[in-house]
Amino acid sequence: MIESMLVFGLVNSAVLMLISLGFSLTFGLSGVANFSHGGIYLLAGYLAFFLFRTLGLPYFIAVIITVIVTALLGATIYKLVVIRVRGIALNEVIATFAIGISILELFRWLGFITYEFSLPYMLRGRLTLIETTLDYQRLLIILVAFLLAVFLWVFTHRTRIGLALLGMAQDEYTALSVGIDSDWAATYSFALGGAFAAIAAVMILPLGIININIGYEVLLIALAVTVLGGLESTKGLILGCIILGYAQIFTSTFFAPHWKEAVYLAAILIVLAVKPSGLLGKFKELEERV
Amino acid sequence: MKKKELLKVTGLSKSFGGVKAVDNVSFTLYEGESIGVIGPNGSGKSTLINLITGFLKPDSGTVIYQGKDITGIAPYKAVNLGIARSFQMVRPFYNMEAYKNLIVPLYSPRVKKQLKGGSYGDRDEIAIQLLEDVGFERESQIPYKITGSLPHGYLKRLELARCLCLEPHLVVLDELFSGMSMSEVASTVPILERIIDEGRNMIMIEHRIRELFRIVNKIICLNFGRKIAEGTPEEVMQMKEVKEAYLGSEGESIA
Amino acid sequence: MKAGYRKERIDRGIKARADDIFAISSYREILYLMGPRLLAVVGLLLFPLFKDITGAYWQTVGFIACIIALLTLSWNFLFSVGLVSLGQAFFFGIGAYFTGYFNHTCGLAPLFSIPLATVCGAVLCTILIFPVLRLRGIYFALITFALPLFLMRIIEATGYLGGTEGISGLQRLPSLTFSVYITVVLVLAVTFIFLRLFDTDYGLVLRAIHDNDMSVLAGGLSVQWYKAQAVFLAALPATFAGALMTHHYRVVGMPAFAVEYSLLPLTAAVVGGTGTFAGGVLGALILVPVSEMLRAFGTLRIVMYGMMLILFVVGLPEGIYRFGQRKYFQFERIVPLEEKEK
Amino acid sequence: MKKKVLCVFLVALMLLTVWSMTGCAPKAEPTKEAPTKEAPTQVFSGDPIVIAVPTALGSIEGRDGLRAIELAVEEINKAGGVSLGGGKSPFKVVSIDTREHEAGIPVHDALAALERIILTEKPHAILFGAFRSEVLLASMDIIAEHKIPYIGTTAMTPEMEKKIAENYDEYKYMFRMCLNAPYLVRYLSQLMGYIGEKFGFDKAYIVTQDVLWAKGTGGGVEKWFKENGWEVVGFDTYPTGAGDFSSSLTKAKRGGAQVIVPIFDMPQSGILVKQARDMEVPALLAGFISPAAPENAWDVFEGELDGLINFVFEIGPLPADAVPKSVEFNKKFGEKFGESARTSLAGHAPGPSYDAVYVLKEAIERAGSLDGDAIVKELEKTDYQGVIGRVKFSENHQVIYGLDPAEAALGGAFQWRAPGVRVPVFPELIAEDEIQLPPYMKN
Repeated sequence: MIESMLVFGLVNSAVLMLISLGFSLTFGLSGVANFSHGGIYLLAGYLAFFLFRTLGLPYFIAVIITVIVTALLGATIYKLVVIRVRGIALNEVIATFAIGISILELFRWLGFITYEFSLPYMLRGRLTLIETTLDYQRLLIILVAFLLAVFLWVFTHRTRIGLALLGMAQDEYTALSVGIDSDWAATYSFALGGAFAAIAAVMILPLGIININIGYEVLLIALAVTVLGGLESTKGLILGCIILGYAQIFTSTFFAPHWKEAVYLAAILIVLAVKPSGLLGKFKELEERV
Repeated sequence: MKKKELLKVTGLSKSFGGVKAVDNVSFTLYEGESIGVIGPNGSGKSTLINLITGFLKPDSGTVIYQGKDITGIAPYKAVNLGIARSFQMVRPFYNMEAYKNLIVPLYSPRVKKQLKGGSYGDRDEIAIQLLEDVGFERESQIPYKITGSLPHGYLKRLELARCLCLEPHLVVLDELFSGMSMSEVASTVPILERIIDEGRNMIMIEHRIRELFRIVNKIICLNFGRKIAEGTPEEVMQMKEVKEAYLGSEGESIA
Repeated sequence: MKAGYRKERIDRGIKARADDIFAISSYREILYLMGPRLLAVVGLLLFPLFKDITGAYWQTVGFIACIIALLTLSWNFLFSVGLVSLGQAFFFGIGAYFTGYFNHTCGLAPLFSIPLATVCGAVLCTILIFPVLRLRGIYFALITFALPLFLMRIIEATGYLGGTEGISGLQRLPSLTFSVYITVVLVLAVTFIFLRLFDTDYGLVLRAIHDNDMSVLAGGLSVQWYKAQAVFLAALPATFAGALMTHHYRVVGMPAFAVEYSLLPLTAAVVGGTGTFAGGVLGALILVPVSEMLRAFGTLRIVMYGMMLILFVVGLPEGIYRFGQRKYFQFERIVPLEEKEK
Repeated sequence: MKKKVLCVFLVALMLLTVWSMTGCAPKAEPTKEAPTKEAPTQVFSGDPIVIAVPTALGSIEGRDGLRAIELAVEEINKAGGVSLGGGKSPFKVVSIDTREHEAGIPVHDALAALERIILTEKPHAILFGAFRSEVLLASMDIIAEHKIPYIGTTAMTPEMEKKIAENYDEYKYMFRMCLNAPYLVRYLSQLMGYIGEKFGFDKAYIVTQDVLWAKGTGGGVEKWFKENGWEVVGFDTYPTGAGDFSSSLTKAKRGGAQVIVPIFDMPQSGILVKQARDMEVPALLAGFISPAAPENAWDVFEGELDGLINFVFEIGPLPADAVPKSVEFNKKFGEKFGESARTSLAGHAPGPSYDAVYVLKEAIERAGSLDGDAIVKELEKTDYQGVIGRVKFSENHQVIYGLDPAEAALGGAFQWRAPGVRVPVFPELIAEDEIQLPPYMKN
C-alpha cells in the first residue's frame, strides 16, 4: 500500500508539475498570470490528435509541430492582446481568461464532445517494482517533468536569455535601463509557456481521453501549484507539486477520492491566507503589511 | 535637567532575502529634539523609517515610543499614537481633488476622537486651511484640482499636509525635499521650523544637507544598513567614515 | 484622421456651469440633465407592468438580469475599494444556502428567511474573507475565484446541506411580477444608496483605499477594517440576490456557486465600465438578454462573450457608460491643427 | 456626473427588442389548443405538429438524441405524417439548448430555456427533455403548469416517478422512456449474479462518479452484493473530472477484487480503463463507462478494452439480432448522419428518443386530438415494439424494462473482443456469445 502510494504520489506530482510549469514560467518571467493556459493546453492536445490521427503524420513529428505551433500561439497572444493591457493586473487576467474560454468553448461548439479523441502512449509496456506495476508512459512523465525542471533552472540561471528574463522579472526598470527589451522578454516567456503546455499535453493526455473540461481543471491546478510554491522559484514549484501530489494521493486513499479536488482549492486558500508569497517565494511586495 | 525619552530604538534589524537592509541600529530621540538621517542611496534609511512606523516588521530589535513598546505595531495604530509619516515616492490619491486627499487622515480616530478640543468641524474647510498652511494658494484653483494633474512639488507638500492633519507628536519625513524646486524648498523650510516650534518632534531623511542642518539638531548616518555615526551636525560632518562613505558611494552611484 | 487635423472635444453649454446652479436655470436644461436618469428609473419601474406585451418569458429574463445587476453592483462596490472579485458566485451561493437552510430546516417563511439570509450571509462572507483582506490585486482575485469552487467541493464531499442533490421544495414567492418588482426596486435603490454613500466622507475613505492603501494606513485608518466593512456592504445585495433567486426557483443546490454567477457580473462590469454603478447595471441589463438571444448558438455565445471581453478590455476599457456619458455631454469635431488656439 | 443617457437609450432599445421579439412570434397559433379543450376531435388544419426538444445540445447524448428524433420525424413525414382530424399532419422539430452539460450553468438557466421554448413555439409535445436530474425535477412544475406531454429520455432519477405517484393529476404529463436508476441496479445485479455463477467470483470493487444517479446505482449494487454473499472490497466515489484512479485500483488489487464495477458518464473515466490495464489489476471490469460504449472506442483505447463488459442503457445504439429494429436503426442512422456519427453513437438516449417519436405519433392518432390530457391518456396505453424492445409504461409513467425484448424494453451489456467487436452478452435472450474472461485473466 505504502509503496504504491509513494510511486503514484510521485506520478501525480510529476503530472501537476508538467501542467503547471508553463503557467508558472510565464508568471514568473513576465508577471502576467496567463489564464489562457488551459485553453492552450487543450488546443495542443487536439492539434496533436489532428496531426497524428487525421493527417497520419508520425507521432514524433506531430508532437514537434504541436509544440512549435503552440509556442507561436503563446507569442501571438502576447503580441496581439496582452501587450495592450500590460500592467493592469485585472485586465491581464480578464483578457487571457477570455482567450482561454474562447478556445475551449469554440472546440465544444465545433463538436469536440465525443469520446473519440485520444493520443497514443509514447512508450508501451510496464514494469513491476515491489508489487507495484508502473507503465512506461507514467515513468516517462516523471522523467520529462524532471528534465523540464532542470532545463528551466539551467535556462534561467545559466543562459543569457534566461538571465535576461529573470532580471526582467525581478526588476523591470533596472533591466530596461541595461538594455533588455521588456516586450521581447515577455513574448519569449509566453512562447515558452505555450511550448511547455504543449509538452505537458502530449505527455499527459494519452493517459485518458481528451475532453474540454480538462482545460478548466488544468488552469486550476496551475494556479494552485504556482501559488503554493511561490513565484519565480523553481525549487518552490517542485516542492509545491510534491506536496500537492502526495496530499491528493493520501487524502484519496485514507479519506475518500472526492476530497481530492478540494485539496487544490484548500492549498490556494490556506497559502494565500497564511503566507501569500508561497512556500519558497520571496515576493517583497506581498510581505508588505497592509 | 533630565531629558525625556520619546523614541528609543534598540538593535533594529531587517533583511530582505539575505541582504541586511537595516543592521542592528539603535538610537534615542529625546522630547524636543529632531533627528536627521543621512546616508548614501540604498543604505537602509527608508527601511529604517518603515520599521519604526510599522510598515515593515523588524526581524529583531525593539522600538519604544513614549515608554510603550511599539515594535511591529500596525501602521495605523502608530499613527494614532501620534507618529505621522510621509512617503519618499509620493502616494497621494490621484483620482481625487487635492483637498479631498486630506479628508482621509481627518477621518482617522486620532483626529476624530483623541484630540482635545473636540470635533474639527467641517472637514473640507479644515483641509483647505491646512493646504494653505503648506503653501497651496487659497485663492487659486489648485486645492480643487484633481491630484493627478498637480506638479510634483505640490504633491510633496500634500504629503506634508497629510502628516500635519494628524496633529502628530512625531513627524517622520522621508526625503521631503527631493523633487522640489529650489524656491519650493526655500518656502518649505520655514514651515518645518514652525512645526518644530509648535513642540513637535521630527525625524527627517534628507539629502539636502544644508537645509537639513538648519532644521534638526542631531544627525544619524547610515551605510549598508549600519549606523556609522551619530552626533550634532557639525560633529558628524567632521567624522572621517561619514565623509568616505557618503561621498564615496555618491560618486559610485553616479557612475 | 489625416495628419494636420485633430479631434476637438467641446463640452455642451450646460456642463460649464456648476452642478448646483443648473436647477434654477431653465426647464430644458433641467430636462437635459435629469432626463436620462428619470427615463432609466421610470423605464425600469414600468417594465413589470408590461407583462402582457413582453410575455412571462421575457419578464423572467428581466428578473434574471436584475439579479445579475445586483451582483454587478456588489462587484463594483468591491472594485471601488480596490478588491477585484472573480467569484461573485461565492456571495450568491452563501445567500442562497442560508435562505434554503432557514426555510427548509427552521421553517421560516420567505418574508423572514430572505432578509435573515441576506444579513447572515453577508456576515459569514465577511468573516471568511477577513483573513485575506490584506491581499491585493490578483491575489485577492484568486481567493475569490477559489472560494466558491472550494465551498462547492466541501458540500459535495461532506454531503451537508443536501450534498449533490441540494435542498428542494422551498416555499415559493407570490408571483413572477412580485419577484420582478422587488428586484427592480432594489436595483434602483442599491444604485442610489451606493452612489450616495460614495459621495460621503466615509465613501471617500473607501475610494482612497482603491487609490492607495498605503496612504490610508499612513492616514491612521485601518485598511483591513474598512475593507471588511466594504465587503459586508458589498455582500448585502449579492446575498440578497442569491436568497431571492432561491425562493423564486424553490431549490438550492451546488449550482448556486456556478461560475456563471461570477462570469456574468464580471463581464457586465467590464462592459458597463469598471467602478461605475450605473454602468454595471446597464451592462447586466444588456448582457443577460443578449445571452438569451444567443442561446441558439450554444457555447459559441461564450466565445462571443470572450471576444466581447477582449474587445472592451483592449479597445474601450472605460466601458460603454463613461463612453456614452462623454458623447452625451461633449461635441466632437475635427479641426485643422492650425486653428488650434493658444 | 452620473448621467444615464446611454443607459436610457439602451434600456429603451432593449424594451423595443423585447416587444418586437414577442410581438411577431406566436399570435397565429394560440387558437389551436384552445378549441380542443371543448371538442376533443381535432379538425384537420394541415399545420405541423410541433415537437420541442429542450436539452443540452452540446452534450454527446443531447446531440445524438436530437439526431435520432430528427431521423424518426423524417421517416414519419416521408410516410405522409400523422393522421389527425381526417388529414395528415407532419411533425416539426424545434430544439433549444439548455446548456445543462456546461459545468457552470445554474438550474435556472435551463428552466428559462424550457419556458422560452414553451412560450414561443407552443409545442404539442416535448421529447428528450432535461439532461440533469435536478433540472428534470425542477421542470416538472413548469410542465404541470403548461400541460404538455413530456417524454424524457436522458435524466434517470427515480424521484420523478415518486413525484408522479404522489401527485398524479399535476404531474401526469411526465413520461420517461429511458432506463431509470433502479432498473440499472437491477440489470447490474443480474449481470453480477450471472458472472458470479459462471466464474465463481465473490469479490467486487465499486467505483462511481460523484453524481446522484451513479452513486445511487453504486449503492444499490453494493446492497445486492452484500445480500448475495459477495465481499465488497471497496466503494469509492470520484468527483466529476477526476484524472487519477490509482488509489482505488491499488486497493482493488490488494484486496483481490475479481470484478470492478465502474459507473461513470464522464470522459475522464477513460483513464480508469487504461490505468487498470497499466497497473495490471487482475479483475474483470463490468459496469458503465460512457467513453467505452460507442463502437469506435476500440481504436480510441488502442485495444486496451479487450474483455471489458459495458452496459448500453437502452439497446438502440447496440445492434442486437434479437431486436431487428435496432439493427435497422443503426443502418438508417449511419445512412443519414454518416458512419463516423454512428460509430460514436452514445450508449444512452438515442434509442428511446427514436422510439418516443413513434410512440407519440401513435398516441396522437389514437387520441385524435392534440389536447395534452387526451394524449397523456393514450400514451399510458402505449404498447409498441421499437428499437429498445417492447415499450409499455408503468402506472408511474416509466417504461418497463426487463430481460425479454418481446415483453419489455431492454437494456443490455456487451463485451469487447478483439479485433474490436462489441458482442452482446446480456441479457441471455439477446446474447450472441457467452461472457469470457479477458485475456489477462485467463492465465
